[in-house]
Amino acid sequence: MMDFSFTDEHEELRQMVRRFLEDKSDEQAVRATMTTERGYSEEVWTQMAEQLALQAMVVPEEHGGAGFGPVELSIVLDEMGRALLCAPYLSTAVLSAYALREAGSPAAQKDLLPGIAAGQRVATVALVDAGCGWSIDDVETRAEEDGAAWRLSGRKVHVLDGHVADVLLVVALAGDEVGLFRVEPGADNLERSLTPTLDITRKLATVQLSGTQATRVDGGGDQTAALRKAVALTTVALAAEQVGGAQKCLEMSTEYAKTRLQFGRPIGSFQAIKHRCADMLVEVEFAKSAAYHAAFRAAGGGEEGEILAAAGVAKSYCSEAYFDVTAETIQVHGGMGFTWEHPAHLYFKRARSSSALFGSPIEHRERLADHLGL
Amino acid sequence: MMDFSFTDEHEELRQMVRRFLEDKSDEQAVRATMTTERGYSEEVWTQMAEQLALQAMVVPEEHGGAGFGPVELSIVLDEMGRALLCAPYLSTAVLSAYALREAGSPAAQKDLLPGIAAGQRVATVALVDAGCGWSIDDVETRAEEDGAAWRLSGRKVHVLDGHVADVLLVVALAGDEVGLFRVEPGADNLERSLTPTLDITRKLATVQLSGTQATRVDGGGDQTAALRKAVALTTVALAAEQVGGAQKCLEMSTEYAKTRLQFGRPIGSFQAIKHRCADMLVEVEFAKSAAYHAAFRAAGGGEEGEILAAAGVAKSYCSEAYFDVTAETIQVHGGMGFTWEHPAHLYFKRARSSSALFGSPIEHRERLADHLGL
Amino acid sequence: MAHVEMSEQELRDRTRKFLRKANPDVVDQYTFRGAQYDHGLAWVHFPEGFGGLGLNPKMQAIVNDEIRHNAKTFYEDLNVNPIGIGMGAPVVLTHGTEEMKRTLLKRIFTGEDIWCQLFSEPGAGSDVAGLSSRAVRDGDDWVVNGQKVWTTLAHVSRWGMLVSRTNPDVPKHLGMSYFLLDMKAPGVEVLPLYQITGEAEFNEVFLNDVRIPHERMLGAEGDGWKVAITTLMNERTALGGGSARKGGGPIGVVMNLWKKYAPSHSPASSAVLRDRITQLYIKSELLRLTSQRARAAGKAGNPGPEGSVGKLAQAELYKKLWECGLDIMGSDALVYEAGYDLRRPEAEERQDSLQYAKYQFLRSRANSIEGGTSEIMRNILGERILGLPGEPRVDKDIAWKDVPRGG
Amino acid sequence: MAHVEMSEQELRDRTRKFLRKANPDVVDQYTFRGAQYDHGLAWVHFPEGFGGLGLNPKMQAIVNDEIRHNAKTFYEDLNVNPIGIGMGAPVVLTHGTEEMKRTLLKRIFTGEDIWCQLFSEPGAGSDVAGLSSRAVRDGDDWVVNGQKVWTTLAHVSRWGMLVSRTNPDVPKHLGMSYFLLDMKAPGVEVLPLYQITGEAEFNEVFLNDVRIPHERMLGAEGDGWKVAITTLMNERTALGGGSARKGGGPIGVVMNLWKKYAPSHSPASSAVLRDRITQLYIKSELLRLTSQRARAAGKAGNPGPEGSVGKLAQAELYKKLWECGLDIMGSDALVYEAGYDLRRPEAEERQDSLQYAKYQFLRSRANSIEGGTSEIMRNILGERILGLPGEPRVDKDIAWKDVPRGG
Repeated sequence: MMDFSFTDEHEELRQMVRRFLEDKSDEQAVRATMTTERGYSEEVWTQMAEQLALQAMVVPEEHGGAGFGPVELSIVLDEMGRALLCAPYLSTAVLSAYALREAGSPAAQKDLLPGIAAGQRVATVALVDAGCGWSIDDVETRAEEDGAAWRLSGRKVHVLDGHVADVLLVVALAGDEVGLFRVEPGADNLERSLTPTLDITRKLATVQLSGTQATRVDGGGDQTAALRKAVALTTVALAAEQVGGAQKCLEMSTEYAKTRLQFGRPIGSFQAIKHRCADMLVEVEFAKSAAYHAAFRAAGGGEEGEILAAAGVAKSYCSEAYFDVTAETIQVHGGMGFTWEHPAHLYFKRARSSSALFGSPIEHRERLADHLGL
Repeated sequence: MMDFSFTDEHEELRQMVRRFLEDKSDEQAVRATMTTERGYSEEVWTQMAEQLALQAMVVPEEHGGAGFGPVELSIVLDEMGRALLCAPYLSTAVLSAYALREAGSPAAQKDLLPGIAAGQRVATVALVDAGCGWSIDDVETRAEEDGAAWRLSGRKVHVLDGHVADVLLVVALAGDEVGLFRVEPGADNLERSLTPTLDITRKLATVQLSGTQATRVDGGGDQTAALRKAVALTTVALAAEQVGGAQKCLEMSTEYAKTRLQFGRPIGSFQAIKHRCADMLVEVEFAKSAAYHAAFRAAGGGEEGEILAAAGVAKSYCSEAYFDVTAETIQVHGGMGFTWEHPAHLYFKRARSSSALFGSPIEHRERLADHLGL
Repeated sequence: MAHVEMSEQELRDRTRKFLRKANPDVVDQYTFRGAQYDHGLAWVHFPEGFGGLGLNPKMQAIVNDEIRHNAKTFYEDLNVNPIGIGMGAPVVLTHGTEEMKRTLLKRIFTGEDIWCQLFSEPGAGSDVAGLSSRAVRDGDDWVVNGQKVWTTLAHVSRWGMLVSRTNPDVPKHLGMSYFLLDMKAPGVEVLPLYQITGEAEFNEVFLNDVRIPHERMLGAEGDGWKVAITTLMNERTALGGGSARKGGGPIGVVMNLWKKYAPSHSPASSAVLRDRITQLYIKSELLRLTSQRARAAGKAGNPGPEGSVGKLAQAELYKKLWECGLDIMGSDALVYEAGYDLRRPEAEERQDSLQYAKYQFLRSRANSIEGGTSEIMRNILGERILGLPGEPRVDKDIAWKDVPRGG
Repeated sequence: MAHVEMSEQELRDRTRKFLRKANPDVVDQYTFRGAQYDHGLAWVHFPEGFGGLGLNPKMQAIVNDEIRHNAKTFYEDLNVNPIGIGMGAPVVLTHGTEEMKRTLLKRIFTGEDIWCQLFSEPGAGSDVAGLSSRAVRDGDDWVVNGQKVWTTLAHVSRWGMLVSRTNPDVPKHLGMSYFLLDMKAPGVEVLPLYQITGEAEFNEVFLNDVRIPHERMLGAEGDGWKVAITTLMNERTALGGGSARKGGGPIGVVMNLWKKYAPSHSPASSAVLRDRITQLYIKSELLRLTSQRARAAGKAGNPGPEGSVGKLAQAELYKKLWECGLDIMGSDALVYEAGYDLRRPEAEERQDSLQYAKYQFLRSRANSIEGGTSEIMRNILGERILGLPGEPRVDKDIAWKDVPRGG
């Protein structure tokens, strides 16, 4: 039986991150940042690295990282989800860090991870091809050898922060091998364009590769398993981000239900609202169990299939719970919850979009069902 | 746009049937009858025929019937569902009458329909083979020609009132033709046994045919289409029965919520109960729309596919609505609703079982989706 | 009002005669509808001289039929002046002075004067009767201060129907009065209220020392709620009822999305989504059929519960429908083509565009809030239809000023 | 109670020594558990002389481990005397006289005296504190009249924990007293209460002029609710928490049903059912993990909301689980092999039988009612965990006799 409880160090980490984000990423800051094209504040990004070294969480110590694991990372993302932080953290410090850790060559790790850990680089992984799914097996972009270098051709979509990343890692097919390649942001025959997103607090880009020159940065051989694991670990972190947002929405709704008076009573004294909040609480508690179980499971290492299964449970359940909770948050707030000036819609859109990232809940359940032999 | 409204004659029919059933099939009568092996009262069955001629509803006039259609029949079943009547009505006056009307030879109709209309016979159709589905295409029982007669071999399950029916109609394969056959209740190599049912207000039987002698009673040729229509018309009637039960449960729940006091208030003044009743009301109203639209559609004749589709909508929606409403009825009644002495569980079991008769809601939706080209 | 006798045929002939004089395909909206008003064909159940003929309201359908048959152009009341025609005109007719009827009714029908309704306030949503904007008598005027919200069309309106508190010392329902507000009067400030889509369909209206002449009060002092409640009813029955066409409306859009995206899903996911869409199709059908039954029952003179059911059922169904629409799109749901520039609503997207479904997905979240939240609708179904007892009331029999309320 | 110091090892040794004297595989239940009691190993947190050693309650686990390791036979408290051990013994220890402790506690632990709890009444379900059975003082006795319901084990019980109203002139919570009822006393009539399954797990208990000596009152007159509430709490936390084993419990049964029936479904139906089962698997897992977190949090001394969440979540989940189980069976769900002869519960069916799932389908309908309805649990979550305000109370500060109530 796995022990779930957080240590005092975990609690300190959480408080430290929360204080930082309450200071640097309050609602006003989020609204100011989300409407910029860059989509994040370089100043806050730098402070995050210099003061808290958050970008270094899962980077190994020999590469200038903190050498923490999925549990600590989940605590950080839980708080970032709560604060709706607008930053290239998921792309850089989670997805790229994991991808390089799992699939990167020693040279590439040595070259790239320190900059990521230090917050000097914004990195991302271009995974999904236009019209394709999120599975590594769905990758279509091709890599052709060209002397010492490679040339990539394909159209990558939904690339996290792909419009600003200075380290652009591309998953592509070299023959029948899945490989990880790096494209220089200034390379010829490279087009990057910002995607207009449903959730404007997280930026996505389209990356057009037309025989674009690239260097191969993986350890050699087929990287399917390594990249699948990197993506699974990323979804575990994303599930924690969803939990943080859901918890915040539950608190907003409860607070509003206590203070909003109609018919001479707080609306939270009406069972219609009270019981809705109780059901939200159940969903949030279940989501916490899912997200943190997956994190502890991943941290504990052990059987690969079990880690992927726990990640699937977390991504599928937390996605739907986060969506339900944000939808109910709008309803509990009534007309106010439907306005632009109230933050409810920002969480609602974040919830809907994070549910589509890295595959839908149905797809995750389908894989889980296979794993369970159903 | 189809006109839905009932005529005054329809209302009179409803009132007449309701008065009869309030008198002959109150809760006490239901409880007394459901525990008998026969499963119905011959006396009430006879009175139903002599005083109201209910068994004659859809029997053509030239065979001693009333020549009514699906709408009038639905009104009757609506009331029977409300009263939880224990009687071989669905088997005799609906399924068998429709089967003979759609698939029976002129001779068989002349021979059998008058007795059905007069309430002198209990008839049923043995459709489902053991381990098979409800579709006509799933039939496995075989009919072999044996001189002038036929011999049937197979195991029929879930045969409505099959343990008492004196007219036993069997759907069987003659070569590659689906035919309708009649087996004498006293025939050799015929075993009929009562099935212990989840819903003891409706009796089912297993019929074992081992080279049992039979006569062919259909009009010749493959009867798949004719029998499919007969079954569809039966499900339309069954949907109305479900509506009647659901409406009655809504009334029971509302009445209880008005009179049951806890914390010094009627429980119906708590939104938890009030809003549950409101949601039950919505389901009941939707179910009425589904059941009566299907009945009017069937009565209006017209395109076969449209009738089958409307029947599928009705059976699938009314089954689930009836189940939800009965489950909520137990919850609204609290501990009392869970006791044997309270009728809630009788409706709950009727709802669950009627949902499985003639195919599950999922199966009906699957056929509907095909029809819609989804 | 006792109805004058006129046969359908007579009304048809009268309409045809009128159409020979005024042709909507030739003259402009104001001219045509002005003439229609003068011929008593605007709202035939109104008295003669005020755009009507004192006929049974049902007979208006005949007039509209004739116009549709004889001209390409047809002006829908809902596009011309929805609130003015739906709520303004009846209120003026019932409670207005002769002069108001003479000067206001025609311009309402032609659309020269757009009207809006100023009921909801930040502190009074579901509990509209708890509103706290104050009107204080000063000589021949009333001086109004307060804030209104969710005011459709306020930014283009000439007149507003305002309910304000004139007596805080009596229970809330008894202390309000109903005013006709000149939206151009000093102290009336209209600001756009942007919503989840970035659009501002609605407005906030701030009232600072706005003076309203006493004769612009409709109904007696303190009768504001009685006057308002009728118009509120109109609003609710206007919502809900689904699509007229089988398989039409939102479910049609979602089914088309499915035809486009089905191949992009795995067989297993397809089967799951397909069953969900089929369930949504069934509910859409039953919403349509239930409101059809409601209308039939209405005609038969015994309106059943089906009507009030529609608003609740449609709000909850449409949210689920558009959620399913986005699930069908898969990753394409990450994209929002239109962006969120804060703006006034523009012409609707084409129904077959992805953007349309995504816009509806966001917009539909308000369905269970606007015009009565789903919670309020469940109260109404439970109490008015099923006859369940109300909650203990803490605000019923005490002076409004003593009822606890937020900021 | 201050805990005596004793090391785990010392307790282990003491248990081993005791087991050498008394072997459960040889002697009968009463003898063995009698000896266990005399050695202070029954409930180690009880004082010496009353079956305990004044240790920390957690240390009981060590004793049970040792017994399990050293003998084949292990008597589960829940099978021996669930209510007596779970609620009776603590109440006697806290509120009983020295004589009660001496004469009752040991027989509770051995199971010689089965106990039951007489709280609920036909008119007092969710609102237990509204109960109306009356106890009137008569000399040294109290004379009790009324009816109790949902009384587990009453038909085999020697003693009942009875709460009855001794003062109707004060608010409901203040007018009850707590009695120890001799179930063999004249005027106590126990009748089986049959339920949806045809079984009678519970009883109705009728009390007609039953005399209880005053010294059998536990706690002071009027303190009945305070005394009872503690035991009620035990009951609720006992429910909920799901299965200890991953994929165990109901979801395991349902998944096995699926393996059996999957081939009988069309590919499309299979995909739909498969997704539903997977969702139920996920929720079962999360119920298990959430109660695990609750226990961890409890150990860590900061019990979070996870605990109270379990009861609500499990009740609603299990209903859905067994509904799905029957959907998996298709037409086989029409059959109920066991029939409904009215009877006392018998040994459970084998988990792999269809009948087991069908029985659970029916039985699970009570999950959201017994031990606190899901509505009450949502109130508790909303008010005690989230801190939302209560409803306006009409029964709080008035005499019980003036509170409206049914029959």
